[in-house]
Amino acid sequence: MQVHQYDVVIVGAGGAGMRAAIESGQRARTAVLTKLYPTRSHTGAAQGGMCAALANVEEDNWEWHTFDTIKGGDYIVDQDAAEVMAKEAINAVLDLEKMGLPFNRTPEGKIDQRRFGGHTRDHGKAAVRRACYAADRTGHMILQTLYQNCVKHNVEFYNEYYVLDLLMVEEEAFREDGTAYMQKRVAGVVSYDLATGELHVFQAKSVIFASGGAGKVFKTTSNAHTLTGDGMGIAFRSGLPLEDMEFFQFHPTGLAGLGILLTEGARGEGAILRNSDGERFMERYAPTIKDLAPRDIVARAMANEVREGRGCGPNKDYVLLDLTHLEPEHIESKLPDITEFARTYLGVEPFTDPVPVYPTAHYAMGGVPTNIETEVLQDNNTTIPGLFAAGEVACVSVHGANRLGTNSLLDINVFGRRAGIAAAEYAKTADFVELPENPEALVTAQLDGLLNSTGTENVAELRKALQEIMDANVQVFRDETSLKGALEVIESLRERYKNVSIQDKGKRFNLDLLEAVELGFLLDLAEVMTTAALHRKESRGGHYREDFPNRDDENFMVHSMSYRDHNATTEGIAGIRMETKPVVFTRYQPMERKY
Amino acid sequence: MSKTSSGTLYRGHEGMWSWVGHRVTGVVIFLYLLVHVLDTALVRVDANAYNAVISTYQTPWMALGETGLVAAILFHAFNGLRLILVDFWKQGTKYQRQMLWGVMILWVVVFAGFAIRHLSLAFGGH
Amino acid sequence: MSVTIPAPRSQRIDPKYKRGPKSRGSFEMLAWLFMRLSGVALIVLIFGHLISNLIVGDGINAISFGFVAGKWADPIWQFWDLAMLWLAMLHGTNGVRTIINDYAEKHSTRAWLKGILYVATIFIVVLGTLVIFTFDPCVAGSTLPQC
Amino acid sequence: MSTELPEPPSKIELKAGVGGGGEIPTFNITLRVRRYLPETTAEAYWEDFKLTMYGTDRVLDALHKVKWDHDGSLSFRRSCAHGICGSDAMRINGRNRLACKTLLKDLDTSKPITVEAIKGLPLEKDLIVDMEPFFQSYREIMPFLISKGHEPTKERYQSVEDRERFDDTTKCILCAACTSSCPVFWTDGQYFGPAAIVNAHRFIFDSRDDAGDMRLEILNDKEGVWRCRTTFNCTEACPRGIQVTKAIAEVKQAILSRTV
Ligand SMILES: Cc1cc2nc3c(=O)[nH]c(=O)nc-3n(C[C@H](O)[C@H](O)[C@H](O)COP(=O)(O)OP(=O)(O)OC[C@H]3O[C@@H](n4cnc5c(N)ncnc54)[C@H](O)[C@@H]3O)c2cc1C
Ligand code: HEM
Ligand code: SF4
Ligand code: F3S
Ligand code: FES
Repeated sequence: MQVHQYDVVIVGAGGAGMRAAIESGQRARTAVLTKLYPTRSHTGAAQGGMCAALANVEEDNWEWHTFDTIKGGDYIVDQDAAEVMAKEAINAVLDLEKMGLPFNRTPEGKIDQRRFGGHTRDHGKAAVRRACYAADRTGHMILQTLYQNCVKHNVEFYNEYYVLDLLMVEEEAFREDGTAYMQKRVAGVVSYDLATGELHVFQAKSVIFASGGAGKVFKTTSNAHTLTGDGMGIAFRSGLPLEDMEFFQFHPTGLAGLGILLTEGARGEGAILRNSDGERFMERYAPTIKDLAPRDIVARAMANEVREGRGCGPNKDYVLLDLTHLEPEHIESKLPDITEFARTYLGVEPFTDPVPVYPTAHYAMGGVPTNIETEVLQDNNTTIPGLFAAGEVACVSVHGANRLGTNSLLDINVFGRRAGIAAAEYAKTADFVELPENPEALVTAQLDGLLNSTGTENVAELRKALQEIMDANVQVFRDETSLKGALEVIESLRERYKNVSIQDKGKRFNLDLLEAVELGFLLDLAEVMTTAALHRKESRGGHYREDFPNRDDENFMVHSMSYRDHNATTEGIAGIRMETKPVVFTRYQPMERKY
Repeated sequence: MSKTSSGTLYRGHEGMWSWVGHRVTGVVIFLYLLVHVLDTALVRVDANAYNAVISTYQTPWMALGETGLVAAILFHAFNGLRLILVDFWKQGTKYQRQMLWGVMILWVVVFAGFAIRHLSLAFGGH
Repeated sequence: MSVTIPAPRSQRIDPKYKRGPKSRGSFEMLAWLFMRLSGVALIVLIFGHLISNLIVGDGINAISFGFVAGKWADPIWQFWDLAMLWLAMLHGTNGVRTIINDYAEKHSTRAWLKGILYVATIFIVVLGTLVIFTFDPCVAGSTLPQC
Repeated sequence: MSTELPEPPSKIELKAGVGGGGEIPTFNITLRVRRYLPETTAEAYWEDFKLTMYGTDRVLDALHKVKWDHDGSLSFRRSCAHGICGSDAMRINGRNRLACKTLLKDLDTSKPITVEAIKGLPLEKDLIVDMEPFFQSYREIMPFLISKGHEPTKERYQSVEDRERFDDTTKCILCAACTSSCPVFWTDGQYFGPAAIVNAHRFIFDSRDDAGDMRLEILNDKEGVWRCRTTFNCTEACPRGIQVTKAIAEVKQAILSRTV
């Protein structure tokens, strides 16, 4: 084991992590630990754009953007956070441009902007061109530009270092009213060097979590194989709450069976959805806007068609995205990526044949709770000195129950930057917290347990079973029965997980071992998501309960906070405590979410 | 020192194989040139000796060798032109493959012409 | 486990991949440019050479001491062959130099091979040049009428 | 949004087989993997796996099948699974490809499909190589925007044409398929390699950048652009369809016109 000391340690080198590193690297000694080479992070997969009210092409302002974000999130958005994000969006985009990001340009040479779902002029009057973009590769360009600037500023990367544990100490402290409580303080992290199999402990004054999403809980997902929610899992195991985990966004058009995303732009350009009868079924679900209805509505309609037997393909498990009535040149110029994906991955020629699609798990709205300074909360009002989180792993919460397209690339830049500055500033005044004795003990025990296990269970098999039950029972439609069914399976899988063994016993590049560790996080998160979903007896945004199809502001206009607690039981699940956190309102009152 | 991957031969495309050809022919021509200058230098020493050496060039076996050498020179020369076009012509990289087919065709035609003439001279004798 | 393996990656880059000091000037660029320019010139020179020696008249069978003497009586052919000698040798030498740089990995092997190459080149170029300039049709064994 | 289109019909006849029912085609393959497990054997060796694969499975799916169902020790990098992260460049049937972008049915499945690590970088385990030298070359060409003068308060302006000038080379995902397919790079590993040049190109031809000269100077090195022998392996290998050799040619020209 080796011990390193840094002022700031950043976990994850996606958009959020590297944006933070650029700030913190110039202010304090910073190390970035990442399980992937930075440029492999999934931020690179984002296509559509990043929005900011630049008003480069038409009238716009950040206040409208704030409103759209709040309404899009079905009013369970913390409005102070949404304001910060919309306001800082403009500089976030300009900063990226100054760092060299090659945005598409208007004829006058300014950053070009385009329309995107849910972004409107003057509180919903009409669609507005707010998304700044670089072809259909906006995320790729952001990731590359941020990495380039990290190279420029000599940021220290520890590539292929898996962070597996967060080191915290607890000390007694007193609130203003005199009550005592246990204050957590961050001491560092424990990481596993993939190349050598050695553990490295990083002692740090500040730690920023920027480890991305958890889409691999589901089978059909647009997320990478490596997005296994490690950050959320580690936080949860360390006794920190997870906020709003029931809200997961399903994007309507993923390539069937694969989940690879086909951007919303396709339907914007006129593509339509059809079922096995060749029927344009969205006419029945949303008679006016049809195929351009919001993501959650379209996704549910698709799932319903399949459920009622009108799915296509050998297993009747997908519907079709039809572009055949469009001009080939038009498709080629506007949607080159779609056509390439369909051709490469399904062997379907979109000019002549409809493309098989099905909703795909896309984005975790929930995560590690933070305030607008990106400080992580250990409960509703107590922050943990030195611990920060930003990006998809965090929940500030700007996305509420449903994230608007292009708001996530914005989120990672705005809050990534804030986290970098805050962490470095904190490190300037703070002292190191002493490492606990045997800081690596927990991880060693876990890894040795897996390496020496003589069990009979297979990691891939368990993961498959988990993903399948999550797709079947916790996807766009949920009700008490399906959720309870899922929980039952998850519990049995957790039991079986204790008995897994792995084949690779070596120290070098032992990905077999790490897949087993990742499965542990997935199981924990699946349990939390499902329990939280069971607990929220209403429908809101991405969370749709068939047994409670309406939004219930009276009882559920609150964030959910799930804690690991061995003495508690929630919805019959031992070990989870469910609390709530009030939503922050500034100036927008909840209204019905109508488009 | 850590090792790099061995394993199969890389299956490149036309570009790679034409480069291999260019390199091999370049070396062959170079080696021939060294010898050729030496034998020609005999003209400075002794006319009979030069004639004796040159007459070995006129035997059928050497004629075949000469033919091979000319084949190498022709390929190297035409492909060299292609490379120059790849470097300096704006569309060069786009049409490199077509140009390689052009090189091959030109090569076959010119070489056939040469071979017929040369071999008939060499084998036809006086 | 008996095999000991060096720790991979972690900032440690195999010396094989460590680039030496930056080269000064633009030698490689000039060499590259020379390959192209001399290539074009060589096409004319070599094709002319081949045609006059192997194609026209009796071709290979006509070549003899007298043939050479006849050619070099003309200063144009003298210049032609001189240019061809120099350009081909420099072109070929530079070509082989790059090949040595590519495949000889050890510094000392590289130095040796290149040393041999340069010595050979200088020898051949000097020899060839002397032969062309000091050519004497009446060298020993000559049967030419003018002698 | 853009063009007004006639309303598509609410119902169409689907081609047979599209609507539903039918079978997913399956086929058998032999996956021949170049294994290297330095902790157990000193030498690399070939291992065959017989697998049954489905419809649109890719080489990556076959590798996953081996890892998940047969031999967990088989190691390879991958993440996004759709060709945008650049993790899984490898030699498939002798040529560099991304495993996640290579459909099995596009390969000749009657013969074994060979899979081996990319060439020219230190081999660590199975299909994993040390990428550090590759990234080192990338870092050496100063891959970031450098501009003189004052930071503008708003964005810098750039015309649509100026933006288009370097569009092709912005697509690079640093997968190393190009560099590790280059015969010159295989020789001694000192050559900067096509990927580094591509990324230099991206900045040299960006109208907002002021350090083009410095990058040209760097690439005028003995290990720089002049080592490229235009073998086009890089262009053929690039999964993003970047015209790599063309970019290299453009950098050569830029160096020439700068010095001459
Ligand atoms: C296909 C697709 C398209 C999208 N399109 C858009 C769009 O158009 N607009 C938009 O706004 N948003 C879009 N999104 C969402 C957005 O891209 C992501 O939410 C965002 O990029 C997340 O960034 P991040 O920095 O939080 O995480 P990531 O980019 O996922 O990075 C996570 C980082 O954490 C590291 N890491 C993870 N676990 C560990 C560990 N245990 N130890 C060490 N390191 C670890 C990883 O190595 C990685 O570097 C899209 C998402 C997808 C999947
Ligand atoms: C006939 C006209 C010729 C032309 C047009 C020509 C053209 C070229 C060009 C353009 C190159 C550079 C290739 C590169 O940089 O990738 C080259 C390389 C080379 N040439 Fe020639 N050449 C000719 C004749 C010769 C002759 C007569 C010799 C031998 C003496 C020769 C030997 C070589 C060698 C050894 C190389 C190096 C090959 C390599 O690096 O792969 N060439 N030639
Ligand atoms: S140029 Fe192409 S092949 Fe080379 S690293 Fe970039 S994406 Fe990969
Ligand atoms: S493969 Fe290598 S030789 Fe040049 S054209 Fe590409 S860099
Ligand atoms: S897995 Fe990302 S490129 Fe293949």
